[in-house]
Amino acid sequence: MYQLNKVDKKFPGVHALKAVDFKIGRGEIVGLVGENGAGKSTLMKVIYGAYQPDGGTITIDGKPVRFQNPRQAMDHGIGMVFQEQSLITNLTVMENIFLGFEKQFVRFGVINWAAMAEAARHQLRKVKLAIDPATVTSKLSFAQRQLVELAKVLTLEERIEGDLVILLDEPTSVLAKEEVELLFSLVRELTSRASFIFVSHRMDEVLELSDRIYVMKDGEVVDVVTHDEANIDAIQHKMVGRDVDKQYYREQKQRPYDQSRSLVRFDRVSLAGKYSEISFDLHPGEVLCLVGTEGSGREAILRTIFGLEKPSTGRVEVKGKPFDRANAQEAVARGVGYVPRERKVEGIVNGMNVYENMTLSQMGNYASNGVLRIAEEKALAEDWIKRLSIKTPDVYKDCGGLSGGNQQKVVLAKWRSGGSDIFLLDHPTRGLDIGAKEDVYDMIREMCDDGAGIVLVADTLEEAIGLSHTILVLKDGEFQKRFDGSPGDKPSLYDLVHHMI
Amino acid sequence: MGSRIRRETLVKWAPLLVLIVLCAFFAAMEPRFLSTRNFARILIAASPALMVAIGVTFVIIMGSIDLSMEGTVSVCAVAFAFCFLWLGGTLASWAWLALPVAMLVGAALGFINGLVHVKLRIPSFMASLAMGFVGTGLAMVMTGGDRIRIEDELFRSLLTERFLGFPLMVYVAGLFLLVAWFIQTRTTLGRNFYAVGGGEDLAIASGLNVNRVRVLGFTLAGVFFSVGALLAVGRIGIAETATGNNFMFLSITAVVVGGTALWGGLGGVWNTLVGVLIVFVIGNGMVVIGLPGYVQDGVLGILVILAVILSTDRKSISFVK
Amino acid sequence: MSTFIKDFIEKEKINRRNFLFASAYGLGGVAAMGALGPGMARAALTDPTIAWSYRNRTNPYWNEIVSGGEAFVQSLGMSKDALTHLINEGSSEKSLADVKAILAKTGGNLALAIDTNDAPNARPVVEAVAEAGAYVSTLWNKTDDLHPWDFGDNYVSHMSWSDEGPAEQTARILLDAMGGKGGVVHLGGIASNNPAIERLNGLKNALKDYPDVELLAAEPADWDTQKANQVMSAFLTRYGDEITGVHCANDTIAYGVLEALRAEGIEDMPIVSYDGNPQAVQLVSERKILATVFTNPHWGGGITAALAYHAAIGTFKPSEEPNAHREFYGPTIMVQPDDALEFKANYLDSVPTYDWTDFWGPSNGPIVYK
Amino acid sequence: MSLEKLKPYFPWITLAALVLVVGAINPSFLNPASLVQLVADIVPLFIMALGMTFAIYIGGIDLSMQQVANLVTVVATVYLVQYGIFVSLLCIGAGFAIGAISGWITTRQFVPSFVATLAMGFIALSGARFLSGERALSMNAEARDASFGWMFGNTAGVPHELVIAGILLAIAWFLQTRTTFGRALKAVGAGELAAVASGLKVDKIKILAFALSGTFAAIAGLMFSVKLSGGDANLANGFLILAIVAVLVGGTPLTGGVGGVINTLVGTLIVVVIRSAMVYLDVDATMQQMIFGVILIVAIAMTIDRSKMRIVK
Repeated sequence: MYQLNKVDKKFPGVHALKAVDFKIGRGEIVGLVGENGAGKSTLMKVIYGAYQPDGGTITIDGKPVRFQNPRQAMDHGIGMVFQEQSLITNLTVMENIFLGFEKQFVRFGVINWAAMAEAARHQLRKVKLAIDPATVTSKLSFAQRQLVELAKVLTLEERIEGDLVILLDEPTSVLAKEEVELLFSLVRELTSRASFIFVSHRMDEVLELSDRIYVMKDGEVVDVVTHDEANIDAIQHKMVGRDVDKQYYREQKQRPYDQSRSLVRFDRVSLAGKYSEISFDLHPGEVLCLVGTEGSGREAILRTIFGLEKPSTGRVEVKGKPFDRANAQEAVARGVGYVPRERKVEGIVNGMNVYENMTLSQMGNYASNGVLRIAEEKALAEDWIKRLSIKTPDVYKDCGGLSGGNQQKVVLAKWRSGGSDIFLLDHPTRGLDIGAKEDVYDMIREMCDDGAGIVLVADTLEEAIGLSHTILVLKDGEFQKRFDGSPGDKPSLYDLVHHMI
Repeated sequence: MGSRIRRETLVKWAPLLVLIVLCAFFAAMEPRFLSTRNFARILIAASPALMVAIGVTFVIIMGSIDLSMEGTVSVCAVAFAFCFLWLGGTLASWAWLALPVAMLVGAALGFINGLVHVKLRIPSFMASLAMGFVGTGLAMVMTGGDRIRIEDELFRSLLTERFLGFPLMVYVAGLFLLVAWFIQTRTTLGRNFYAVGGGEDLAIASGLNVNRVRVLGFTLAGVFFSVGALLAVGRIGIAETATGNNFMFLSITAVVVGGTALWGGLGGVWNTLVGVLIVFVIGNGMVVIGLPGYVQDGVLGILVILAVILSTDRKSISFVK
Repeated sequence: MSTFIKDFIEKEKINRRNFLFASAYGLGGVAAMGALGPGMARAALTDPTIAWSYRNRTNPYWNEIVSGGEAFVQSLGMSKDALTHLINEGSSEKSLADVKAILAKTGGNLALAIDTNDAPNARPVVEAVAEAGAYVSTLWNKTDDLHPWDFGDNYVSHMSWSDEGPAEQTARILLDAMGGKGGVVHLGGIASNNPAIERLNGLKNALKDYPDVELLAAEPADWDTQKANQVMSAFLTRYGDEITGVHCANDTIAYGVLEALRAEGIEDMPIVSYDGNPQAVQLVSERKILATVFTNPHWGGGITAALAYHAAIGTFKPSEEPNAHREFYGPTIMVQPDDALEFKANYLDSVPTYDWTDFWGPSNGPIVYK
Repeated sequence: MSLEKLKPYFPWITLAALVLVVGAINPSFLNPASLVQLVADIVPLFIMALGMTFAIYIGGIDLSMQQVANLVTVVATVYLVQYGIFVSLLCIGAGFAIGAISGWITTRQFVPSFVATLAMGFIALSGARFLSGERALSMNAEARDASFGWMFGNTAGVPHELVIAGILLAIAWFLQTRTTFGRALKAVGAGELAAVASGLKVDKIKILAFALSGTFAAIAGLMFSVKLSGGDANLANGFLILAIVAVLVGGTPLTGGVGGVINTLVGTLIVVVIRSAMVYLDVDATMQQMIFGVILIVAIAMTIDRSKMRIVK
């Protein structure tokens, strides 16, 4: 029904899409996978009208169409659920759902709120969300917002004749496992009304949900596989053009840690409303993984170690003594490095170049009496660019212009070069392609070998299991269970999930 | 959760509380403060500023800022005066047409302001600041520096005719306040201001024509500036280049004091009403209780800071610039 | 009361006579210089640019000043566009920068009339002009330690007005109208401006003779109509019926006061003001204002430019003039209801044609420092 | 050279174009001596714009600068005889303190700098009016010449004001580009959250930035006061808007983290050239403000680098 024929898109210096053929049938769920830079996002933008192709044609039911903007694509039944939360948080749910399409409720210039609320309730029923449409969006949970987004796209159903194509861009990235299941069952149900294009970095989810999977590499579709014949290894091979090592998580490099010393000690620590009575020790060379759903207290623990939150009771020791005044400066001075989930907002400074970002947390080491030794900074940056093979033309490149993986490497280089030996990694591989992920895993092992302790909040459970020496399972801020993760003796997915929910 | 909701409620009503506390304080210091006649005086002084502040409120809700009000008010006042006198000089003649003409002039200036901002992609702070220069300059060119008196008794009845102790201009301002409230809550445009202020790129992704909303926002602000200009002329009976003086900092201070966030998406016209009243009650109260002139600026500064601190939800924002 | 005006016109007539002498002297001066050759004439300029630097165009007072400057330029047979305007918008910094710019542009071939916006700004302006060899006459603002005779010929003259006396006279008119009892409020100019201080002092001096009148309050209204309107409103709240008279530092303030009273339905409050703007004179004739003081800004604006110009072209040599001709007070005329219409007809409706070489005729004696 | 590469030089190109246009119409504008004089005269404005750069560079604004300068003119005039040259310390201390308080109110009390600094300005104005006794004061000429005579005059044809401006510019430039403080400013302006997460003392840096803008305002006020040999509560009026305009035209946008003190130098020069061009080109007095506004729009449209701005607000 919806079809792309030999679609081409070029940007200055980049051939982003090379004669891509793509089609999706009525009620079908099509997966789209590929490494970062493979052309997935360009393809999606062409589909929902943000980009116009340079060559090739787009047809719907055989009729050629051309979209100048997303609005026109919507008018043809193509909607997009964005990766980043795309709801405007200061508006009510119903306003978000009908944003840009309020006209239907307007009589003589006046909005009929009752009518809009009724229509919104109708949409929310489609996604099985029982909330008051007049609720302000900021009061909703992330999962609820994701569903509202879906409901918003589903308004297309009423608005246009014909079939719907809905793009789901990384819809699960902020969802916990059970919420993902909920979303998937919903999507399957909705195939009676719409087709879906599903884009995700989580290969297992793509495999689980999709009827067919398009594999992209270097702007081309390199393979199309059906649900039944799909195989993770084969797809990953196609994506990266090489075998993905069985030892993806570098388990062979996992060494026992030094039990004699403690880097971070939590002794019955509580933070009101976030977590309670948490105790653990982080040792040199250890990867300690906090596992739990969104809101289980994982992030709050990281933020406590970094001095951004002050615990209400209990004792936190970093390198043997508690903070005098809990703040980030003191944590950094004690050798704590924080790799935040919001890489572009908290990790790097968009607008500063590579060396400026690398020394940001440790300017004191590159300054005499407050005067910077810029030559040394550059030397440091060049050194780490080589060591981590960061892809950047030079040290003067604005970090905002680097790819996600390279940005993450800059963040890690910042802390490692500054001599940090306690790392707080919050979703360190989020949004990275496989190659970049593997680089991060390598780095984690290296850091352990150097005697650093790592507290990890992983992107997936597999990652958590694969990487960690120790796993703490949390639920609603309460400690549930501790697992030991020595190589060959790792807990199973089921073990963890059992305690999480 | 309970404490959070209570704090939210407190923060939401803080500006009004500040206003009440201020009134109570001034009344305690000087009982005559608390009289209908004095409130009428405060409202007369506040009415033009309220109109200007409401205009800029819409722009601030969008996350932009409009600093062109001084120029726009002057041009509208002068254009109104010329047109009014030319058409007969009394509302009983065709000269009433000068009222819509002035509003059209305001709309046109706001429209140009919006176009400069959106089409030339100049941040609104700079675009509107420069447009303010243009406006003041234009008023100067139009008048050559002269003042134009509007003596028409019918027009001046805005000030001289009273109903329930308040002059007509207060009711006119109240009417336009309701119009603004209506626009804010019941029209697509009003809601779209909040959408743009809440997340511009998200609004674009939802298919909203953000540039159009922006230009319309500045145009609407221009219309309210012109209403402010009309009331200012009604109050003094003089239209001149200086009619717009002092409105810029005054109106933006009032908007912020009322609890509308400068980063957009929050607040509204009722907040602005409270903010304008706070500023004018302070101004009136300080003279009424007889503070020396040189202290008044400083006290105003301190009270403004306090009012903003009280009406800010510190927990919900990570930083402020 | 029209004696004020009669006196003034009388004075003018006498001055006309003086003017004949003056112009004869002027012509003689030019001729003499011609005879003395270029060596002497170098001190003078030929065909200098004539400029007026002032605060803004939104105040009728400055418009009158400028109209005088233009009238003077026209009297030289040039179009009125020949007068260069420098507007400082209330910024001393811009005032000085503009002067420097025009000095550079003209290479010092300049006759400048200026109000420097703020008293401290006068010294750097005068110094810059003197250094460039141009000629300047100042109006209103200068510090007391700055004198034209310290700069040879280049700082030609300074004219100001002693407002204390006239303000005291208007105050007496006001206090008499109040029946010598009750309460009076004063709305002043920008507090640090000299005229604002003097005008308030005038009121205070008069009050000494009226023990039954209380000065309820004095607040600055910054020469601004809207601000005056607000301050008067607040006064009405604070003092209510206690206020039986209003003393305004200038006409623009009085307009705001009148409107504040009008909003309250008060029509018969005795008010006096200052400056003698046309609108105010009209209001005086309608007895809405009891008195205002006309300072003849048209003449002031013209003569200040004329002094600078004629000194520049060598019509007279400032350093040979007595100090009384280099620092002097401008004329003041009291305008009251009975003579307001007559005054208006003579001075405002048809602006008298002044003789711009009668430099000191209508002036009001040398400036006295306290 | 591509357009991309030229972008950082747009302010310079705009300046050069303006100078050439004015010079072509009225060649006397290009007289070197008068150009030097022209530049020397705007030094107080430039110093104020330099200070404003710090506030805008971190994404804020400082509207108190004009009133700080007003206060300083009064302080300098009143206490000159008593303290001699050390009155400068008093002035600078006052500017620093007022700026720091503004910064504290902004960062710790979450009052937007637009309002916080405006209100602090009112407080400074009150102080100036009180201290001056609501009069225009003039400096004791001997004390002025003894303590601050060195500020003005020429050495080898170079006005001393220019030397002072040059030194301050060098200090500001050094602070911005070569010190940890300057780097931290950039980080705060471009990505405040990342700066927090890197362990920078963000609040302290912001407060210092406002304190610096206050300090520069005080220096500007002091110079202006000495130049005019007096002080009153309105003396520095007219500086504020021009200083903001100078910073913005130079290409330091209000979003922060971009631009810097060199941009401000260019911006100030552009503003001054536009302003004096009005005099040189005999622009009708009533038209000047309107034309200034229009040229400003054109200048800003040409100078700002939009590539760093994701959204234009």
